Order: sequence, then C-alpha cells, then structure tokens
Amino acid sequence: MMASPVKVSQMADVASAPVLSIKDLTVRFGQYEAVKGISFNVAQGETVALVGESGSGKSVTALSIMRLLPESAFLGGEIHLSGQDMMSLREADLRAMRGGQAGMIFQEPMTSLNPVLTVGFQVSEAFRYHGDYSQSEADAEALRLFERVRIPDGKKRFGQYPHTFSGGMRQRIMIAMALACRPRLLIADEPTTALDVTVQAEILNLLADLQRETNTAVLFITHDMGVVAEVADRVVVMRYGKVVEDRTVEDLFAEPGHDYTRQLLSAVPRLGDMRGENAPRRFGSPTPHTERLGPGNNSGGTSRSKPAALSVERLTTRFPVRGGILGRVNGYVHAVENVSFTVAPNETLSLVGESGCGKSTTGRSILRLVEPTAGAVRFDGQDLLSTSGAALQEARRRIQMIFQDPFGSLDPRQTVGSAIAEPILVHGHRTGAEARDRVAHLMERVGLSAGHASRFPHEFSGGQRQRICIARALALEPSFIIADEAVSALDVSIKAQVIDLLLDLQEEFGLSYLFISHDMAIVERVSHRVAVMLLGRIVEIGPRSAVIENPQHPYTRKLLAAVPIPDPSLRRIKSTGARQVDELKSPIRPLGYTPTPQRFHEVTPGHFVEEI
Amino acid sequence: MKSDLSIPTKASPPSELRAVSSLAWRAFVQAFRTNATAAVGAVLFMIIVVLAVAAPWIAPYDPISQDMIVRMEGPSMAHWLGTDYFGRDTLSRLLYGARYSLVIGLLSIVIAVAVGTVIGLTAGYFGGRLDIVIMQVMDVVLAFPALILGLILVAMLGPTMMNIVFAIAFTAIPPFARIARAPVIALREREFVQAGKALGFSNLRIMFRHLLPNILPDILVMASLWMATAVRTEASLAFIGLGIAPPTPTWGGMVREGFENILDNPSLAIFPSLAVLILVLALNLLGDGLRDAIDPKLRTEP
Amino acid sequence: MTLKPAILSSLVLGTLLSATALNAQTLRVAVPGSDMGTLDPYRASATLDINVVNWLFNGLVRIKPGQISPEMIEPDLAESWTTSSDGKTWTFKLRDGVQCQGGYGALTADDVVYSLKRAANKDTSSFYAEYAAFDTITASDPKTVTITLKETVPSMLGLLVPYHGGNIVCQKAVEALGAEFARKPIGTGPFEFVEYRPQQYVKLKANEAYFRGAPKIKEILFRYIQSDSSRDLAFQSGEIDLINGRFEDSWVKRMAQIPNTKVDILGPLEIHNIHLNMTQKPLDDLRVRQAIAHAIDRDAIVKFRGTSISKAAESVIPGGYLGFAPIPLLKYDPAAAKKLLAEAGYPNGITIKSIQTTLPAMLTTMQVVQSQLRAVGVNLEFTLVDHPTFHSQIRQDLSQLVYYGAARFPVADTFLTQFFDSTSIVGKPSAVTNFSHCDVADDEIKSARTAGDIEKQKALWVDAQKKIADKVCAIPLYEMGQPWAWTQKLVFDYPVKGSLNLSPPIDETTQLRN
Amino acid sequence: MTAFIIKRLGFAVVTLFAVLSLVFFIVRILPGDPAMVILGDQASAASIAALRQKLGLDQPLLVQYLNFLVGAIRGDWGVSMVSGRPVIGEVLSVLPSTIELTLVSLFLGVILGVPAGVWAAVNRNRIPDVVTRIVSLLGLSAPAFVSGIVLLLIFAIALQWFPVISSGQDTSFSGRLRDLALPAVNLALIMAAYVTRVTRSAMLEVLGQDYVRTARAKGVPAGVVIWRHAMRNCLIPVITVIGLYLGILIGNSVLTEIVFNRPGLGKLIVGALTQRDYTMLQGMIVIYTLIVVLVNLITDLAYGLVDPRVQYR
Repeated sequence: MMASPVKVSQMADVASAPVLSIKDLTVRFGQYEAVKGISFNVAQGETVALVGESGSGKSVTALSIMRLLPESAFLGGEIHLSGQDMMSLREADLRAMRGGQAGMIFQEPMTSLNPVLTVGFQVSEAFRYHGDYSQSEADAEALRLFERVRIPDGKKRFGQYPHTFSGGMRQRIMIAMALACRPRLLIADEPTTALDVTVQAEILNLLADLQRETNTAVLFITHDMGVVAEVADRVVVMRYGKVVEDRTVEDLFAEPGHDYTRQLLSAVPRLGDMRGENAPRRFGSPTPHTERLGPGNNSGGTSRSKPAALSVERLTTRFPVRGGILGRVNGYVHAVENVSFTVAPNETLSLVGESGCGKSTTGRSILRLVEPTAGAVRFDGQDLLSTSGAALQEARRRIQMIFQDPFGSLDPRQTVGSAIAEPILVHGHRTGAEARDRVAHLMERVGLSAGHASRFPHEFSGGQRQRICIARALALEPSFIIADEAVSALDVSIKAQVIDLLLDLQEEFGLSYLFISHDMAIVERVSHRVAVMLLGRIVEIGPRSAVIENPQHPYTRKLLAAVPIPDPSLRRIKSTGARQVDELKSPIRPLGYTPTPQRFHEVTPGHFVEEI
Repeated sequence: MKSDLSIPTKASPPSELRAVSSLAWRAFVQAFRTNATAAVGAVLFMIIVVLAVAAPWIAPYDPISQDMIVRMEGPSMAHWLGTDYFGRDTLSRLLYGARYSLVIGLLSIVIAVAVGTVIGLTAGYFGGRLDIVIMQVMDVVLAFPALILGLILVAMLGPTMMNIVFAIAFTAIPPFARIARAPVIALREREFVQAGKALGFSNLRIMFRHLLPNILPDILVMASLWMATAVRTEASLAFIGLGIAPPTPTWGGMVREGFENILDNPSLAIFPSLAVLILVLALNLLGDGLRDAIDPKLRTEP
Repeated sequence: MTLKPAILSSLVLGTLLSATALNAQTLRVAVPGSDMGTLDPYRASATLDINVVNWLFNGLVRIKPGQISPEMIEPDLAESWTTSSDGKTWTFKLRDGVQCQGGYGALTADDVVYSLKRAANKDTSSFYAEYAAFDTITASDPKTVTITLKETVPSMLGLLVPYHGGNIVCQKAVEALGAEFARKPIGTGPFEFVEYRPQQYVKLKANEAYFRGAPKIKEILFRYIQSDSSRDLAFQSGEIDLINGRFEDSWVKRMAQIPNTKVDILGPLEIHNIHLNMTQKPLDDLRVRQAIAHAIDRDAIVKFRGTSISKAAESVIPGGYLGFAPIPLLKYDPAAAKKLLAEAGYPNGITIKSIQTTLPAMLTTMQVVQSQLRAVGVNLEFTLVDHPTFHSQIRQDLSQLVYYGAARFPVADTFLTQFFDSTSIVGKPSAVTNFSHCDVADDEIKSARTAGDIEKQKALWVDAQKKIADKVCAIPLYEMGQPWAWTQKLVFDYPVKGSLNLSPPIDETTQLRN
Repeated sequence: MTAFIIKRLGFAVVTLFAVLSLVFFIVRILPGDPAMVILGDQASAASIAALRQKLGLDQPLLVQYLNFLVGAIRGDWGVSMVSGRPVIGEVLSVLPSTIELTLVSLFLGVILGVPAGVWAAVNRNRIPDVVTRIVSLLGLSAPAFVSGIVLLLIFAIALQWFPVISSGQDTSFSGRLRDLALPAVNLALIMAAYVTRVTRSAMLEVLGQDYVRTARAKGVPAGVVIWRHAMRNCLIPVITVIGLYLGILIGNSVLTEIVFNRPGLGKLIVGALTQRDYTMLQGMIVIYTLIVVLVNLITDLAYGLVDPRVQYR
C-alpha cells in the first residue's frame, strides 16, 4: 500500500544529526515576505520553543516545514527533516513524511478535527496511510493511543464525534493523531492557547510525559512566555520574519540578549509580581500618550467608603433547554445563579473563571444584552432590570462595554471614524462637526492618529482595533465600563499597552471597571478586587491581594496553581504519571431544580469564601 | 487563526462615501484585480448594456416592422441573423430585446432582493416565534411551483411587462428571504451587533445600518445568478401561455416564438437562446468574481 | 473491468431498442392538446373530443364518409324515412342487426328516443338549443321513431347526423355507467372504447360486431401531444401514423417532404372574422368600420397563413356551407381607409382596444392585422390574456374588437344565428357569440328558418350576408381547413374531403397496409 | 427524532391550511370560468349560468369556502369540475411518473454535478473550472423546452436511440428506462448546474478549513482528503440546494413533460389552470404543498445523516 522513499536504515545514519534543520528559509506571498531567511535546528529529544507575536512568521515557518502552505507561497532555502530534503520531495513522498516523520498539533482544537468523522476513525486513519495496517489493527493501535493520551473511557468514546468532546479532550485526540506513527518531530502550533488554564496545564504535562517516553523532538510554537518557561529547552525568538535570538531557555530568561526579547519579557505579567501591593500597576510600556505618566503605581485609590457605582444583587440568568414534540422547556442552563457583588466608584472588580463559568453572561446580563431571569442591577439608584425604553438607553450610555474580539466588535463595513461617531450622533449629544472633533480627540486620546478616521477596521492591527473600541466606548462619557476579555486576544506587548491605557483612562475619568478575564496574571495586575466564578456562581470574592495571595476555595487554588510561570527555574511540570483528568461539570439542570443555597464566610475583612 | 495575519491594504476611499457604496465599489475593484473571469464577465455585461442602450442607433431595422416577403429566412447580408415568423429582423429584435430583458431581469430581481432581504433580515434578526411565522409564510409561497405561481399571477393581473416583472419578483422572494436570513442568524451573535446594542442603538439601526451592509455581498452574488433565472422564467411563462404582449421584443418571447418554428428554422430559437446564455454567462462570471473577491477566506493569505 | 464500455453500452442500447414491438394493425394518431375532456357525445365540443366521438357512434342518418355537405346525407342507423307534407312530422325506420358495444344488446327505437331526448335536455346536453323545435319524439314500434316539430327546421336531417346531439347512444349503457359514461362511452360505431390514460392517450379497438362489417384496423391509439415540435418529430420518426397539424403553410410543406406521407386540408372550413363592436365609439360610426375594412389586406394575410391551408374569405360565413354565396366585400385600399377616418373626424387615427388570446395561431394573425392597421393610423392595442380568460371576457362584452375563428354545422343558419342575430348578442341571457351587436339581418335570418322552400331560404341567407357585410358588423379575413398528414400505409376507401367531427373518417373500410 | 417529525408534520398542517385558503381565493379571483370550458364555445349565456348554479359557483365565496373546508377536512377533495373525475384519482394516476422523473433526474443531477463541482473547485480558476462553469451555465440559461427539442433532434431523430414519445406502453424495465432517458437528462441539466455551482463553492470553503489541513498533516492522500474528509462537510449546502431546488425541478418538469409527452403533475396543473378547474387546482396544490413539506423534512433529516452535530428539535 505504501512505499515510503525514506528508509529507516537511512535515518539511523543521521541519528546524530538534527531531526529538523532549517537553513535560510524564506517564504513569500506575492510581494509580501513573511519569513526572511531564518535558520535553526531541532535535535532529537529536544524541545525548541518558537516564540513571537502575530505576524512574526512563526506559524508560516511551521507550515512550511510540512509543506502545507497554499500554492501561492514561494519557498526558498533548505528544510531537512530526518535528513530528507523537504523542498525537493514530490507530493506522494511528502505524504509519507507528513504524519510519518513529523506530526503536527494545531491551535484550534474546535476546528482542527473533522466534525463529521468519528474521532476513532480520524486517529486510526493516521496508521492506515503509514504502514501496513489493516483497519482492525489500526483501530486497535488507535485505541491504545487513546489510553496513552489519557482519554477516559476510550473504548466508548472511540466511536463518537468531535463535538461531544471538550476542548482539552479534542486536543488530546489531536496529540494522539500526531504521535500515532511515532514521528521523530512533533510540531505543536500554539496547542494550548485556546484552552483554559487548568486544561493547559494538563496538556503540557501530557506532552512532557509523551516526549520523555518517545524521545521525540518538539518544535513548540507559542506567544506565551510562561508556557515557554515551562516546556522549552531552547528558545528561538522571531520578529517580522527574522530570528532575533536563539538560546537556551535558562540563558534567555536570565539574560535576554535582544531588546525585543527584553521587551517581550517585561510585558509578561507574572503571577505574584504584585505581592504586597493593593492598587493596580501599569506595565510602563512606552506609548506616545502615556509617557508623561511614566511607569509606576497607579495612584488612584479606590473609594470603598463611597456608595457603590454598581451593585448586582442576586442576579440570575437561565437559558431554557427545549425538547420534545412541542418544544417544551425541559431544563435550564443556569448560566448565572444568584450572583451578588458591588463595584465602587473608580474601582476595578475582576471576574475570573474558566470558559462556561458564566462570567461573560454576567456582564451581558447587567446591560441586558441577555435578559436576566431574576435579581437586580442598581446603577445610579436605578434598577436596570426594571427600566426600559429611554431610561435603559440612558443607562446603556453610562455603562459601556468592550468586547474580546476587537475585529468582531467593529462592523467591518464601517469606517472607524463613523463607528466612533455613531453613538454620539445616535444619542443626539452633538452636531456633526462637534462629533467629528470629538472623534478626533478620542482617537488621539487612545493613541491613534485622528487622520485614520476614514479607514476600515481591517486596516488596523488587533491592538489598534481594541483602542478604537475603547474610544467608541468613551465617546458617550460613561462612568462604568465592562471589559469582557478585552485584552485576551492581543499579543503580550500589545496587551500591556492596552492595559496601561485602560488604567490611565480609569485615573483620568474616574471610571469603574468590571474586568472579565480568565488570565490570572492580568487580573492580578489590574484589579482592586477579584471574584472567582464556577458554574454560574461566585465561590470567592475579596480584595485582590487577599484572593490571590491567600486563596481559600479549592477551585481558586487550582486555578492559580495552573498558571504557567515565566521563569524556567520554577518549572513545575514533571513526570506525574497518569494524572486525573477531570472536566468541568455542566451547568444544565432539569426543570424544577432548586440551587443549593450558598453560604459564605469572611476570611479577612471583605474576603468571602463559599462554605463547602 | 489570528486575523492579524492578513496583509493590511492601503486603500482609503473618501470618507464621504457611505459604507454600502464604497463596499460595492471596493468589491468591484477587488474582483477585477483578483479574478480575470470576473473582468471578462464585467466586460461582457457592459457590452450588452451598451448594445441595449444604443439599439435605436445601431439596429439595422425597426424591430416591429413586418416584411412578409422575407419570412423565416436564415442569415444573409441584408439580415445578419435572419428574419422571424413575421419577416422582422432578428438582429434588431435582439438588440431592442436586450433592453426589455435587462429591465425584466434587473427590476424583478431588485424587487425580490429588496422585499426578500427585509423579510429575511427581520426573521433572522429577531428570531424566535416571529422567525418561525415568517419562514412558514415563505414556505407557503414556496409550496407553489414558481412557474405555476407566476402563471397564476400573470393570468390574474394580465401579461403586461410590469406584471410579469412583479410575478417573477414574487416567486423569487422566498429564496432571497432564506439567503438573507442565514447569514443574519450567524451575524446577530457577532460582537459588533452586541456592541451596537450596548451602545444603545435601535434595532432598526442595527439591522439596516450594520447587518445589511454585511449580508449585501452574498445577496448581490445570488442576485446576479437569479437574473438569469428571471430571463429564463419569462421565456417559460411565454411557453406555457403568458408572455409579454407582442410586438414587444423580449429575449424570452423570442426564444418562445423561435421554438414554435424550430423545425422550420432552428436559428430563430438558437440566436435568442445564445443571447440569454451570454447574458447569463456574464452575470455568473461577475457574480462569482464578486463573491470570490468578497470572501476573505478565499483571498490569498499566508 | 473485462467489458469494454462500448460493448456494454451497445448491449444496453440493443435491449432498449428491441423493446418496442407494436401491433401492426394499430393506427397511431396524434393531436395537439394535453388531455381529453369528455367523450359524452352531448357534452363533447372540443375538437380533440369530437375527434374520438367520431369513430364511436352512429346517427339516424349520416353525411357520406369523407364528405361534409349536408346535401350528401345518406342512411345510417335509419334505413329510410318519410316526411309529412307540412314538414313537421318525420318518421324513421331503423335498420336491423345493430348491436350496442360492450354487450349492451341490440339497438332499438327506444334507444333512439332516449338519445334524442337526452340531446334536447338542457341538463344533459350542451347542444339542447339546436333541438328546441323538437316537439315529441316517440317510438311506435322497436323499429320506428317519429319526431314531430313545433316549426320547420332549415336542415332537419342535419340535426340527426352523428355530430353533437345527433349521436345515438345506448340507453342501458348510459344508465348503467352513470357519470362514468363520459369516460367510458358506448356507441354502435366501428370502434369501441378500451382505455383512457390521462394526459397520454385513448385506446379504441375494432367493433367486430359492427353492422357494416368488422373494421380492418384493429386498434386506434389516440395520443395527446401538446408540443407541436414533438408531435411533428414523433410523426417523422415513424411513431405516429396520422397527425393533426399546425395551421401553418410551413407545416404543410415540411410534412410533404417526409417520404410516403400524404398531407391534406380537411373540411369543413373555419372562417376567421374580426367582429367590431358597433355600439362603442368610435366603431359605432360606419365610416370607421369601413375604414378598418379597407385597411385590411386579406391577400397578405392569406399569404402569411399560407395558401396551402387558407384562402381569402368571400363572405361573413364559411364557403361551402348550405346558403353560402360569395358577396362583394370592401377592397384593400389604405388611401380610402385614411380618407374615411378623416371624414369620420379622426384624421390623426384612432386607438382600439382588443382582448387577445395568447394562443399562438390566433395571436400571430392578429399581429399581422395590427401591423396593417397601424399603416392607416389605427392603433390596435392588445390586452393579452390566456385562452379561458379570453373566452370569458369577450363574452362579457369587454373587447371593442374580437377576432374569432369558427366552424359550425355547415348550414348558413347556424352560423348567422350564433354570430349575427340580435338574440345572440353578448350580454343577453340568450347570448351566444354575437360580439359585434349586429342586428341588421334579423328579419332575413328569421324568415329563412321557416321559409320551407330551399331556394327561398338560400336567397334570404344571401341577403343576410350582404347586409351584414354592408354594415361591416364583421370583417371576414380568411377560411381555413384542418391540416392532417398521414402515412401512405393508411388507405381510405373513398375520397376524403373532410368530416364534421374534424377527424378523418376511420371506419370499417379503412386499411393500414404494411 | 420521531418527536421532531411529528412536530414538523404539525407545522405542515398549518402550512397546508394557509396554502389551501390562498389557492381557493386566488383561483376564484382569476377571470375565466369552468362552466364555459365544460360547455364549449357555442353554449348560450343561460346554459352557462345554469351550469354555474349546478357547480355551486353562484354561491357567495365564503359559503363555497366553508363547504370546501368541510369537505377537505373529511378528506373529500371532490371531483374535477371539468372532467367529473375524482381529483385524488386523477392526481394519483400521474404522480408516479412525476416522482419517477424527478428522482431519476435528481440522481443524474447529483452524480453529474458533484464530481464536476469538486473538479472545478480543486482546479479553481484553471481550465477545468472555466469549462464546468460554462457547461453548467448552459444548463441554467437554456429554457427546458429548447434543450428538450435539441435532445430530441439529436437522440431521437438523428441517432434514433430513444423514442420521441416518452410515455410508451412498454412497461418492461428497459422500456421504462428508454422512455425516461431523455426527459430525465433534460431535467437533470438544470439540477446538475445548480449542484455543480454549490458544490464548487462549498468545496472551496471546506478545503480552507483547519481539519483539512489536519488531514493533510497526517499524510492522508489528496483524493481521500477530498472525498472522505471534505465531501461530507460539503454535503450540507449541497443538500440545502437540492431541497430548495427540488421544488424548482418539479415546477420545471411541466416544460419537460410537455416536450417529451410524459404525463405528470406539471401538465395536470397547467391544464387545470387553463380550464379553470377549481377543484382540480385545489387538489393539485395540496399535493405540491405536501411534496414541499416532505422534501423539507427529508432535507432536515438528511442533515443529520451527514452531520452528527445536528440535533432534531
């Protein structure tokens, strides 16, 4: 069936040679040069982290190793995989290399598996085209792999489809697929970026275990310095298509050789950095309009003593689950269950938790973008849940929201100037000329050139787009901003800049923030207080230092423990053997389910923890 | 996949242009730049439009004057494409017919697009019961075979050009409602719609100012395809009984008349059929090019 | 892969091609139309329906097969008949040995009485009005039928030929079948009904017990083929033996070129007239009507329709009908037309609105008329409607100008009464098809009916035609017969000039040679 | 799933009711008169009026409507006003040939259109793409009656492979196949054109998906990637189009039926319309609505077959 030109015996000869060797690789798309002559090697058993921000060319490099780029890409230079010249191979021979000599894991577990084929089939298929396996043999091999990547109940799940698996499980399946034929190289392209932090830790553990077992070379592509510190032996830093640094991980973190690397490292918040401080702190990243403030403490103190800017009382949001002949409701998703908190003027409350915990729904319920089932949201002495019409629109003017995806939250068919001006005009506050002036002012304020007002969103980078969203939110002079994962999709250095901007604006305008995030390190940086959510409920809430330095709830502890620390000397990933794999429980409850009442006890003043 | 991977382009149209028109214009430019077939389509279509507009000056004969001496003749020097059943010059009738066929095609589709889009937009945006009711009504209309529905409408209203336009438009409304609804259902969950709500925009504003421009490309592409259907439907209506009143030359009517005499002089059916084919070809190439240009997934990217 | 594709496909095709083997004695007929309506002879009026009825039934008398003139009447079911001196009592002697098809027994005088009463009943017959003069119908014995009339009828025997109400049915069959009879007709004719497949065909088989002898053709497959081109192609490919064609010169010529084919135009002739509504402006002015008549070039229209199937009309009723005479009609003279229009006060021309059917054969003629009228400044504006709407709207008096083609029982009276007598004016309860509101010849038409003497009748009918033409109630255009083509394997025993039922007379003598 | 089907059929009843009411009034607003069709053009106005009374057409519309509804609920669709034959029987007698024609041309359209669309997508903007595009447009732009005659001229007259009259009496399998061939091909041309187009664009979209990259990264051969990994994902839009255009196909079948002399629903309904046969029209529309509802249902069920994520609700 298969006739690979790559003989195993040949490989023995090159065993001492690097598994992957890249020399002067260039990749061009038309006029645009994505990769500009890079070189590096990966040796057997070694884990090399390829680090860089969006547009640095790291993903293009990974795809060009497998020769998976579209035909419109022009490749130059040399790529040797197991001694084989990848540039000169024909398609049929390339197929033998793909999966056979190198396996690959991608970032998006949700889209990287074929939704209409069973996971078992997709894994066993890897065997079918590499070696003389019958279907039943391939299935048996695949099932063994399921155990190795620790998919519980593998036999049963073998015949199921990807959509029944969680993100972490899907990534395990991807790993199983990539490692099926014991490739000499594993390319992992941002394999944990889309995962929750606790799941990320599990996957990194798994990868480390498997690598130890098989002595595979790993090329680990990531933008996350914390992950780099956890997994890499050596680090290759890329920027604008070029390698700026190639060193061992210890050296790199101890003594970054390049300005860019230094900048990258300084932009990474480390959990625990803020020990002993109460107020948020800027990163001090250089942006044109914030330089005057310089790095340092955010002097703006909160005012817990004043009446709350926003108070949420027993907020509950449930979505009906329908079924049966008449589409009767036969259950509810308890997305937000009996959540109460207050946010003081000029204060930042962070809402943290993993995907599906209800933190975003909480934010949207406040603005009634989704209709809450019960509870009250008091803002300026008004219950937003019982107002409507003009009063609600006025409240929406005073409370603004910034969304995660800076591209998705801007209308792609509208110029950014028009996007910023639209709310001003709609709410009838100013004339056209005044609005234009205000747009120019706002754009300058968030660090954009006012001259770019006539451009469309896609002409801006992610960070710039998020600045536009911020400008738009500010246009209505709100006093309260809900930031829903507002920096999660941004590169580290950009992330730092945007956070600095948010902190500056808070100080300047006296804003209150509800900061929704899954990233503990960022949360530590920006918050005055922190609330941890699990399955629609708050399980722990209190001053930031109290919650992060003295976590009481087991879930909070687990969450904090899973955060990778960007310091290779503190590496925690060790051989753990078969670790327990647990998935988040579902918040779907049958009809008539009464949530168990929650009881909190106060650990220190203002620090409440759910009693278990 | 990070969207940052795409290459920023430096086109900045004047800010006075409204989003919609600038979008269409950009799509056109894109289509030309990225897609040679789209350019071919556009050129073909322009030629047809120019010929139609110029018909009174370039047509060699009066399209409705009959000459019983030269009935149903094949192509000759005097009549390049021959003459029809009444001795009328086929070429002249084709040239004039282009005007009517373009009007029938364009107008009926414009009506269908306008009504269908509003219906689909409303159903998709509000969802729930309203959606179910609206789409159920659309299903009711779809239950009639389009030709039969058209026939009933034309029989009821009389076969004037406007009525035929209306009948064709009516039969095309449900498909356009569906085409509009599908992307709206996906778009309404997008953050910019949520952002609009958070900014206190009215539903109407979100629907027409933000959603409409985003679904318009899909709709334009379908519209270019359906124009072909409209021209063909006119011919089919004529075939089973009701076309536009003679002596008005329409391509559909000519195909039908030619078909009557196909065994005596096949060219009478062939030439107008070819004209329809070329128009359809032009529109399809244009539509495909438009879509390929608009669809970011198909754009060349790293 | 051992079988080569070519071998495989030829095998498949071979089996396909050998599959059809048809009875050589089957006459395959194709007519334009989508489906059968009814085969109840008292309801059937559509051409497609009477075509079939033609081969199923007999009348008391018949017009000689192949002929259409009422002057060529000969016995059919009746052996002989006598008339009283006042012409009001008719006695018919039936022939022996006539059997109803399908085992419904011998035909008796009672069946004839039942049939004629049925034909004269407005609940069971579409043609009852024609039998209004019938007073009594009685059977004095199983072989004798007596009919008494309220008044004399112009062509009494014409009402008793197997056409419309003159067809004789078998009482037992009608009563046994009830409503089914319309789909399963039982008569005494040369062929009997076998099967009907909607939208496909009616199948008949030879009536072996036919009183004139068993037909030589054993089966008739009467197919409905709507598409003209497909029908012609089916004939061309030899799948059809006898075909009703298009009213087109080109059709006649094209069919004539197919080897071993006979093409003929069968009577009775249809006349195509333009009826002008004399009560509406501007057509109420005689000069305007004359102008329109002068504007029409009859010869050009005939040329357009084709000289092989049509000829210029010579009166307001079709040629060859009893009572027809060529009369002077207004000549084609555009100058005179313009002058008359100017005299009538319309120097800049007029616009006339007309409801037109989309039926191609009719529409194309009117397009020529439209173009001729345009030349003298008469703008004929069409309101195009489908055929049923056309029929309904012209009867509601909605069209200033009505183009209508018709063939009737070939006696002048029928045609004159239905189209030009004031009782038939559309809008009246007694309305038939007098679209022009013509009442100028009422007296002549009425007197002719009771004139008794045939010569006197004829004279009156000629006068009526002249008056109608003088006042331009209608402008005659052309006359046209039924175009048929058949393979030369089909052989008739007598010359075929036409048939009242518009289909060639297939009877016991007709053969299908191999 | 049973619940899903029952629910959908419930909706169908509502649709049916709406369609029927609509049709009832529309056909009666139409000018033209069944009584006149029945009596022919020599009938007097009086006898037409008499027949109208007998048919119940002289009653107020609302009364007629109520009578009709009562009958409809009892399952009594009445008899054809013109021919007097039972509506249901009439419809059922031609239904098989319509279904036969539609299914075969659907099948042909899919087996022609899907590979053509894949071929075009894989060779996007190259010669195969251009060729399939133009050929598929031929199918879209030629009215069915023109393409039908062209097929007849080539295959029935010039080559004599197939008969002109496609409703032969030959009931053997090969005879029926022979009868079906040309009409089915004629109708399939339109379906194939639509299917080609949608397959092309769906395939282009799917080929850009992450999971296709995953499959390639696994070393799966190109053919397997396309036919096993991409194809099933393509099928959803293809099925949608088939469902949407099946109605158009049935509507178009009238032209094909006329040209190829086949009995069928299309011819029947056009006939009923031109004869203003109200009862017949009503019966026909019921059948059409049921077909559309059924097609929609089957389409939705088919989604579940190709896409395991689909849940029936």
